Amino acid sequence: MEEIFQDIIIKKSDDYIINMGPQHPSTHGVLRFELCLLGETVKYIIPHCGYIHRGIEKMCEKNTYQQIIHLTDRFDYLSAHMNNEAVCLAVENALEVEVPERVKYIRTILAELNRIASHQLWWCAFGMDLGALTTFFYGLRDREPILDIFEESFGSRLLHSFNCPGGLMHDVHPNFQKKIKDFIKYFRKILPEYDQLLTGNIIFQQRSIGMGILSKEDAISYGVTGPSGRGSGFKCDVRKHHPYSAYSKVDFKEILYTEGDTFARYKARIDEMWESLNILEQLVDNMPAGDYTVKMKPIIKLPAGDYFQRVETARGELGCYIVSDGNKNPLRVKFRTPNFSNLFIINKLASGNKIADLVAISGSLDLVIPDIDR
Amino acid sequence: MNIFKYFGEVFGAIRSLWAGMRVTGYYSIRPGKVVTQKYPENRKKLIIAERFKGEVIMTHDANNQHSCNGCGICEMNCPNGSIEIISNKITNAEGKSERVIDKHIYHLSMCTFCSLCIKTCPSNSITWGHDFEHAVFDRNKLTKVLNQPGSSIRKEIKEVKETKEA
Amino acid sequence: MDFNIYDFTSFTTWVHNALTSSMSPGWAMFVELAIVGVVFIAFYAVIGLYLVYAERKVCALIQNRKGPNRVGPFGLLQTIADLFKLLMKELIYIKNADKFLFNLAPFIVIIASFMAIAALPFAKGLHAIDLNIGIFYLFAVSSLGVIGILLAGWSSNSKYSLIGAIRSGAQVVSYELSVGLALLSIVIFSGSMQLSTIVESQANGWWIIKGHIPAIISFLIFLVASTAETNRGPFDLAEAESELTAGFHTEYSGIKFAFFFLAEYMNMFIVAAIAATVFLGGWMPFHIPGLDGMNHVMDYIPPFVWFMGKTAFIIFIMMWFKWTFPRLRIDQLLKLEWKYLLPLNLMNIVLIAFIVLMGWYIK
Amino acid sequence: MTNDQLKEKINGWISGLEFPENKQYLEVVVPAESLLKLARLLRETPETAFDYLFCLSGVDYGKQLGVVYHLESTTHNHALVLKVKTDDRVNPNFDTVCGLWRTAEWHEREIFDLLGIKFNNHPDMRRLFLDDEWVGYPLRKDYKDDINIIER
Amino acid sequence: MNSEYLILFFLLGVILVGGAIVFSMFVAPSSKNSAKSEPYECGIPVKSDAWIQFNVGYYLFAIIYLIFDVETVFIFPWGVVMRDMGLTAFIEILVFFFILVLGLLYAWKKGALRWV
Repeated sequence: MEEIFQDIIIKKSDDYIINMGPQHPSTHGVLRFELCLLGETVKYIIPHCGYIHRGIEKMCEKNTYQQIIHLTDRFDYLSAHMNNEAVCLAVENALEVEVPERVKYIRTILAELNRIASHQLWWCAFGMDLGALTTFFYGLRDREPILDIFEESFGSRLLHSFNCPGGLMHDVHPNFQKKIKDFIKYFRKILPEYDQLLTGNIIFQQRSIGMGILSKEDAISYGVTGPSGRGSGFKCDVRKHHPYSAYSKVDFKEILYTEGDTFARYKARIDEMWESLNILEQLVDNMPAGDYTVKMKPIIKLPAGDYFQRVETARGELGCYIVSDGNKNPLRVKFRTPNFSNLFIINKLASGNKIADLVAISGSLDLVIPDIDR
Repeated sequence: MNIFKYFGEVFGAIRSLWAGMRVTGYYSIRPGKVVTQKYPENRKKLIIAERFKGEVIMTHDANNQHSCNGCGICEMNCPNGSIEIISNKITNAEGKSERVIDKHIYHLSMCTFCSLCIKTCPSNSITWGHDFEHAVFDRNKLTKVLNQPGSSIRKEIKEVKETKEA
Repeated sequence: MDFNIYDFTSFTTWVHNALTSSMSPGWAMFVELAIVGVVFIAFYAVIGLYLVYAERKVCALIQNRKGPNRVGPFGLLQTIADLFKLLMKELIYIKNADKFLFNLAPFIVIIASFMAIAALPFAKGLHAIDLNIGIFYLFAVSSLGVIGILLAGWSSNSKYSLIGAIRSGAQVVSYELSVGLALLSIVIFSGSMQLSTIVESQANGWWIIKGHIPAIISFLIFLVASTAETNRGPFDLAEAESELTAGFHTEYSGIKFAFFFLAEYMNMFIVAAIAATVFLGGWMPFHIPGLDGMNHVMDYIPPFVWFMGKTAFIIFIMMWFKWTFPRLRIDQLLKLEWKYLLPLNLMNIVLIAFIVLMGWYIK
Repeated sequence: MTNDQLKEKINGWISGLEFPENKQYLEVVVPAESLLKLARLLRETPETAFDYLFCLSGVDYGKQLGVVYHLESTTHNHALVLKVKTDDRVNPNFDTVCGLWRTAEWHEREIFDLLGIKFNNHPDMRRLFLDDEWVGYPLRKDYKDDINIIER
Repeated sequence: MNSEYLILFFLLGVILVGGAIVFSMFVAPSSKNSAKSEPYECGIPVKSDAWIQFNVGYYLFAIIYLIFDVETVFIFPWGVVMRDMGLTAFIEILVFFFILVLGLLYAWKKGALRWV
């Protein structure tokens, strides 16, 4: 047990401490890294979180199951749909409700669209972390069609509380399929540009290849999931290993890289965008007709017991753990959010590297701070 | 140190840099690809989706009548307490006492746009409005009264409700 | 009095004669200096402000945006409005900062760029100083700015500034070499360090054409190294905003910050102007021997326009660089200089010496 | 391993454990003193090899406080839920498992922060989200905060 | 004639910066505030002093630079006369560069060019 603690940080009084965050452009929110520097080199990093802790888990205890949904949007706002889905699936499984096929298909399509949008935003923010400011605007530009699809169908672009236990709030817009097909065509043309701009760039490669290597054992032990974990060869794709919604019906690859460095994490996300496009193509034409929801009681009471639902968000594995005592409010809701586990690997990855590498590594982990703090 | 490898690296680097510059160069000479718009000027051309969640509004018809009977389901369903209904009990012409809303208060500042009130409204009296320019100087202005002054409940709705009860 | 826009020598001598004939020599010199001073301050301000505007417009186009478009037609007055805003911003003093050096730093960066701009030949007969060691002078003065940056970063008593300053010290010091050696290649070709002579030597063709491969290599090296020397992206490590928030000028506010900003753009103008002068023939029009018709058309374009056009072209390339590439890390930056640019540069100089020796360039 | 085999295996290590009904996963309720022992055996025995702790949650059951460990094996693809409960609401403490699964270090800090359950031998037992000066443990059912929590 | 102009341009810089700062002092608002005068450190109170002994790596480069920069200064006069002197100058510069490159290679092999 002792040897496992060797990376425990020992502070010294004469350390050159510099605070990165909460007001810093590259921490993507209000996260604070306490860095100890030796010249340009980072000796250790202590992450401090909690600046936007809103007590969502406590709030959930006071709300009914329908009312929880809109809170889940707000921890990982970039994969809002997947967060909603986790709670809905947990409640549906607890009540043993079978949702219509159409709902499953729509949920899967939305999850993949959301994943692409999230990865696009990650891509542009990552480029900006590395100093390539133009990527930021290209990413946002290409994200716009997806947000338009969202807006047309559910009225909001980012936080669409569109799921409800038992199905969806309402049916998707008639233009839904056509717009997605247009988007797939557009984005397949645009994605190679991303490679030319950043992936193939010599400066980018020099800055990412071999930087912040995360071993598979560490990834599992630290619970680093999602593309960050898969960049280290950790087979953690919930969509593949514990399929939910319509994922058992589609044929897709789990992106795995074994290098575990920043570049592998980067490539994993870029490849996931391609893979998501494939999934979308398989689903969008085969959307079955049917009802968009099953009739649920206005007040849902889960039988006493505990329920766990895992979904794959854009950043990794989201676990929704509901303990019910039979009332209309849950006794305890715990969200195992991917970023919470992904954040704390940062000391291991970035200590010993330069400040610039720290920025690149934290960018490649794709941290969303509200997801850490909840 | 292999001299060919050294020059290979240099040329590879230049090629990779040129690939990126081609992309940005392509866009830099095409003003037609500009995606941003001048916002306040393009207000008239804005395409707002019909399902756009701007704010909760209560639909009134030409006679200044709405269909809200003040049942309070939206108030109950709202997770943030952003809806308050103040209703009065009045005695109508037939001598029966009935509930009529006085004020349907909506706190926009607390709304999280979850759609639960609109989805659960039994009489479809509230819906999403498309106004998105919510910025005000005074926080109190975000508290809105949804029923227009002098409005009343639509007759048919009352009748439907009465037949249902019977 | 006959003076034309093709040759300013007659104009300047006319001004000089008019002044000396109407007043005492001391006063004449004073008025002359005052005229030159006013003209250059105005020129400096206009160039600085419109380079900022140009950068914002170019980067907006690259990024599929509109860019500044509110103040004035096409946003042309945007940067002037910004200047007034910055003038009216509070000058914040930092606790425990070294006040004297903190205030001195903006002076140094601006003075360095002013000294450099003095030696540029804008057109035939239109330069303030024509030193016989012009290139050497520019090479020396343009590297003075780094002292300002170092002072700014060090005196702020902020950790981010200090890291930025030290980074920029290592960076500018390294790239200085490549700038010098790249310019040296043209000195070898033309056999002179006087800028006006170098420009005159390109009357029958620019050095980048006459010196073919080695000149192109030096031109590319000069572009890279001078971008690095002016602390511009992808070499903007001193102010790397995603790492050091604003680097060396983190603590500066208001007009003092504006001077660092202005100096950065002026330095960009200066290095672009040097590149235009040395490699692209300065104010010399584009001539192809034999095609007399076209050469005459080219001659109708005033030299000043040629000079500014070439400078603008190089500035555009530098902006294009900046808005395309990710930032280098400090060790890569130094590796690029010491392991790639410097050896290549030395090889290139030997190559040029050999070419000059054999006379294999267009004379 | 199937759930029955796992049950057998665990019973072989520590007898007298409670296996409550759970539709999703095999669930084990462990007494606090044998938690670390069982966790270590589950983690280090090659047949079980539970190397991935995918959720660690603290629960306030009203009277009891408990911690729930969701374990999975990435090699064998089986999952298990460990539960440990205590009646002590004043000074609840369990052994830390962060030597076995590193991710537990911060999950345990979070539980300490929000539920006040201490983990013995934890290398850095401080609050994670809230200030060090914060009074009380917000996720407990009996937590009162008149300023920040508005009851409707 | 040139020296006056050099002084002039020096003064121009001083006038521009000094004038603008003085002008700004009159028009800009000013309020003293202890939080405002803290150096920026992302909103966290600054703990230790910023002025510390810094990594020696930076100075190694400065020293190498110094050597090479002095060499560059020597090469410039050579560059001017290269065309006229011909073969002699070429052979001279080969010898000169040989020594210079030897130094660079030595520094390279010693790892002085590797960032620490």
